[in-house]
Amino acid sequence: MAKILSLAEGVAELINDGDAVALEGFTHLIPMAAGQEVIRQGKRDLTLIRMTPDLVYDQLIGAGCAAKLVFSWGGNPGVGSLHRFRDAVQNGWPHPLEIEEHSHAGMANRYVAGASGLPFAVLRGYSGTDLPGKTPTIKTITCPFTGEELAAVPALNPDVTVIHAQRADEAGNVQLWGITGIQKEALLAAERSLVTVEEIVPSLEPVPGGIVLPSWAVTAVATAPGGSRPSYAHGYYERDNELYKQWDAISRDRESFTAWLDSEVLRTEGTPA
Amino acid sequence: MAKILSLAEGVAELINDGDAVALEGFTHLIPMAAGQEVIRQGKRDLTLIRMTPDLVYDQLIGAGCAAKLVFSWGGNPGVGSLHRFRDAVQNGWPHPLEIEEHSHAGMANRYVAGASGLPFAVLRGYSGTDLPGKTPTIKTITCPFTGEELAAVPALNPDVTVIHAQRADEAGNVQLWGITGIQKEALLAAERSLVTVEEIVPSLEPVPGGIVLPSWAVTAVATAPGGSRPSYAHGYYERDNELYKQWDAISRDRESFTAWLDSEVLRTEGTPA
Amino acid sequence: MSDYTSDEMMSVAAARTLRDGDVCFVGIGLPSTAANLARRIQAPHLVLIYESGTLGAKPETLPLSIGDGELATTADTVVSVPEVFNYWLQAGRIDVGFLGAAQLDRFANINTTVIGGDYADPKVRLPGAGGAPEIAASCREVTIVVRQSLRAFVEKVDFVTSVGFGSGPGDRERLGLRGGGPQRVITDLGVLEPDPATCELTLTRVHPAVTAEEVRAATCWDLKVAPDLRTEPEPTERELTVLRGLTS
Amino acid sequence: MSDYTSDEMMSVAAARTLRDGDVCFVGIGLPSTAANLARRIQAPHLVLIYESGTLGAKPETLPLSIGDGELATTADTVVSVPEVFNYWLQAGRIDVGFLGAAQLDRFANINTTVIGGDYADPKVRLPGAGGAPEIAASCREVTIVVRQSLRAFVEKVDFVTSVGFGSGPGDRERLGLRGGGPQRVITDLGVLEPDPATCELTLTRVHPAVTAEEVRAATCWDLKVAPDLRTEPEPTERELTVLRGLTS
Repeated sequence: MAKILSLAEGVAELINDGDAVALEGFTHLIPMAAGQEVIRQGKRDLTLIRMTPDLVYDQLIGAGCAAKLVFSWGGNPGVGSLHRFRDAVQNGWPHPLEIEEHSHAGMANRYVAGASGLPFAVLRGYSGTDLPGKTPTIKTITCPFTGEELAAVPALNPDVTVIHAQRADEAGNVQLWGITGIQKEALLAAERSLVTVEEIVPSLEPVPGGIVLPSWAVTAVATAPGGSRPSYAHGYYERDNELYKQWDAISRDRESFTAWLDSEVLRTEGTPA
Repeated sequence: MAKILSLAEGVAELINDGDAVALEGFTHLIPMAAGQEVIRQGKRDLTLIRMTPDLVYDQLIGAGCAAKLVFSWGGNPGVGSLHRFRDAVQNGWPHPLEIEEHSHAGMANRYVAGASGLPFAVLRGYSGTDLPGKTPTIKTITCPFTGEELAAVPALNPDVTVIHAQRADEAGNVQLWGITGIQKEALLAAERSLVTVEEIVPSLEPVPGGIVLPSWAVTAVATAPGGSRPSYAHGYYERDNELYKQWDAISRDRESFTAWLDSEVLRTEGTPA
Repeated sequence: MSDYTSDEMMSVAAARTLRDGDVCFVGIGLPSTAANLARRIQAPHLVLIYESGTLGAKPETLPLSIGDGELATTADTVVSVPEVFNYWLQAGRIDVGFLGAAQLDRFANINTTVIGGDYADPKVRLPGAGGAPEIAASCREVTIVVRQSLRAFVEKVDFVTSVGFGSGPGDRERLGLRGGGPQRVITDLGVLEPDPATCELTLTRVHPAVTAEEVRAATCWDLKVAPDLRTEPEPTERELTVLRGLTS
Repeated sequence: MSDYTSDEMMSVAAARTLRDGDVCFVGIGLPSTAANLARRIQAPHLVLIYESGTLGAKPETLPLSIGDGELATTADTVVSVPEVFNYWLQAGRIDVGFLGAAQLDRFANINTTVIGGDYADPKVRLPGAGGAPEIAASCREVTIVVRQSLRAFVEKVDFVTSVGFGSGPGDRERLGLRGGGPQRVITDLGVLEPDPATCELTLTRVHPAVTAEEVRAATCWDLKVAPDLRTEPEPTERELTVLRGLTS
């Protein structure tokens, strides 16, 4: 059964230096508060796994928490570049960042394999692109029935997956709805899991389009109201598109980023920016 | 966009003699009325695909529609044997029935591969059992990353899949809820599809746990109220457990089955037994 | 103590093996009866998973099929059939799988496919595999519930539908089966458990008023008897009352 | 006719290529603008699919990301990310995929990964692949929308993120790519289409007041011009009004 912890306790207990960590949420329900708590606790040498690094990993990379990034699309959606990600790859600041690069279809299927207890997944992908030459975790496999060649990618099994959800009940059952993305697969693929939620309620009313992750499949739940801002929580608050646009200026140079980090993350206690 | 047809038109237009046909629905929403319409139209030499043949295929097999059965569990759930299936396998009545036998996990993954446009699926399955020796569509495959050996099964891509759902809207979008089983995968894996529904409504209200199959992914929709009896339609009517038990006596010998077929299927017009 | 049948004793003995909080993959019939009994006695937080995709079902009455409507309405969540097999069973999230058997051998290999003749022309065609091969492969442990008879407890099963311990120690590892395999066979006469060294099913408990010789006489192979053979306690009044409420 | 910008002309030209009833896999930015414009003009039954899993989204306003809340609330159904890629894209159910590009070559191969230097130490690190490689592989046809410049229309892309026609005829088949590949490139200057024989991108239309020489001057390779070069009609008042309503 999932333990109910504070966000600080959850991050401290579940995430260790050097862990492979997936903070997932596809555009919706991005676990921003958890990411900033990881920064505050000074976690280091993390392998960060995420389809769309987004602001959450731009912040973690800029803050020096990451040794490696496993990803498929590293931009600021609808705005442009992730400057801290670019600075790390292009200039090694604040230190070099190893990358393992896939496509969305590849990453999604890697999580599916991880959640399924399989060592690899098969897809029609990557064929003819330059990715297999740069990413050793892309191989080919031959269909034993038709002889066709397809792509094979290894399962993703993070040490810890962190997701944000709308709510949980007091027993630790987690409910999310709207765009549910890759969260179920990312959570089930992981050894341990931390779910931040907008609120804990006495019982979960069924919601159209909602999914439930049973308490016994979750390690810990922590309340973090507003915990995905400036991403959004369907039914609670909307995406703060302005803040996504402002991030471009905040993150563009090291000084303004460092000032932001200092004032908005390091000097606060669990309050998302 | 899905065409709205009568059940008789749908079966006549979509199902040809010799087709590979999947009538799916895992315990819930079994397309019984469609199966009986197939019998009435005298379709022959069908390859019948279904995880749990259940009463619907016991009837089709006994009526002589099937040349081959692809399946994973051929019993009367909670009651015992499927006597028409047994009589066909053990005694070749009304004619010999070729079988291709898998496990549930294998069949489910074969549909997933079919729906995904992949030629095969990988699973941890069959290892050590006698099934691979009898079923040529079970092979092994080696993980290109870990060297582990796993099972490989070919995609299922029926010529036609038939499912039953609670309702559709006038544009042909289909909605089902409750136990949704394998219906989405079976439908998407097929070349053509026919969905019988309890009713056609002006628009689909979202339902917790419900799934929607968009009209443009469906070939035809036909109303068939009560079309899954004695199986059930969640929210419409319950499973007729007594009729499942009575089927044991009806189907046990050829004479009582033939009498039932004559009075309940052949002499009726689209009214499920 | 009221009178009780040997089938009732079997259900009670099976139910007692479940621990509170276990996640249990339940087949229909005796396994479902035992699991639902346990949930009302010593294991109120038992998580019942049916292969139709209902996770955490809490049925008031015993379902006839693994997909009765009540399983969906009382479940914590309902998932698709591929998901229940891939994300939940195959991934190793299930503590206990319950299986039945038409035939069983000394290494707890199970046949539910064909009896007699050969596969292409069998004497009796049984329903087949269903979810059993992967339940037997992937659950942390497996409990088999089956009435004991010479017809069922055979020297060699006619067809291996689901693997117990194959031909003995090391086979599960060689076959890549990640679950622990059958840890007990509950019958209407007693309880058999695999010997830790040889994996051979050994009689460890008899039901009240049953002798080891009676069990051996209902077994085709030379059934070993544990030196510390115990007697399973009789059903309690509470167990019988709840069981009869469920099955009536 | 009011004044309009070359970007507006590009969006209008892209929108005009969509047929009513098409199922369209939409990326954010210009593709989303074009698809939402088409849905309000000639293609009211256009089905919009965003990679976040929203099937049949009908947004009132243009989303900033591919996962804005309005896409979910207006969709016919929302599916998981693995499902949208496996059951819908990979299976070949999408008529038209829209892609952008940082670099593009004469065979419509696309780079959105790195520019300059080498992969391990690039001059400019771009966002990467996202859904593009499989959109390029699997959609029945692909429309590329990109501003025309010497920086973007290069002799050879620095990195092949998504395949157009590889190195020419037969390559898509050899690579096992089942979709038809790029059928048009819409730029702010005109429209390029692959030559049916050579697969090489050829200028088939110019936008009003643009000359073929201007387009050739904004292309690194020796861009071929179709003998029957036509001029794309100017945006109508209706197209401009709707477009400006969407983007304001």
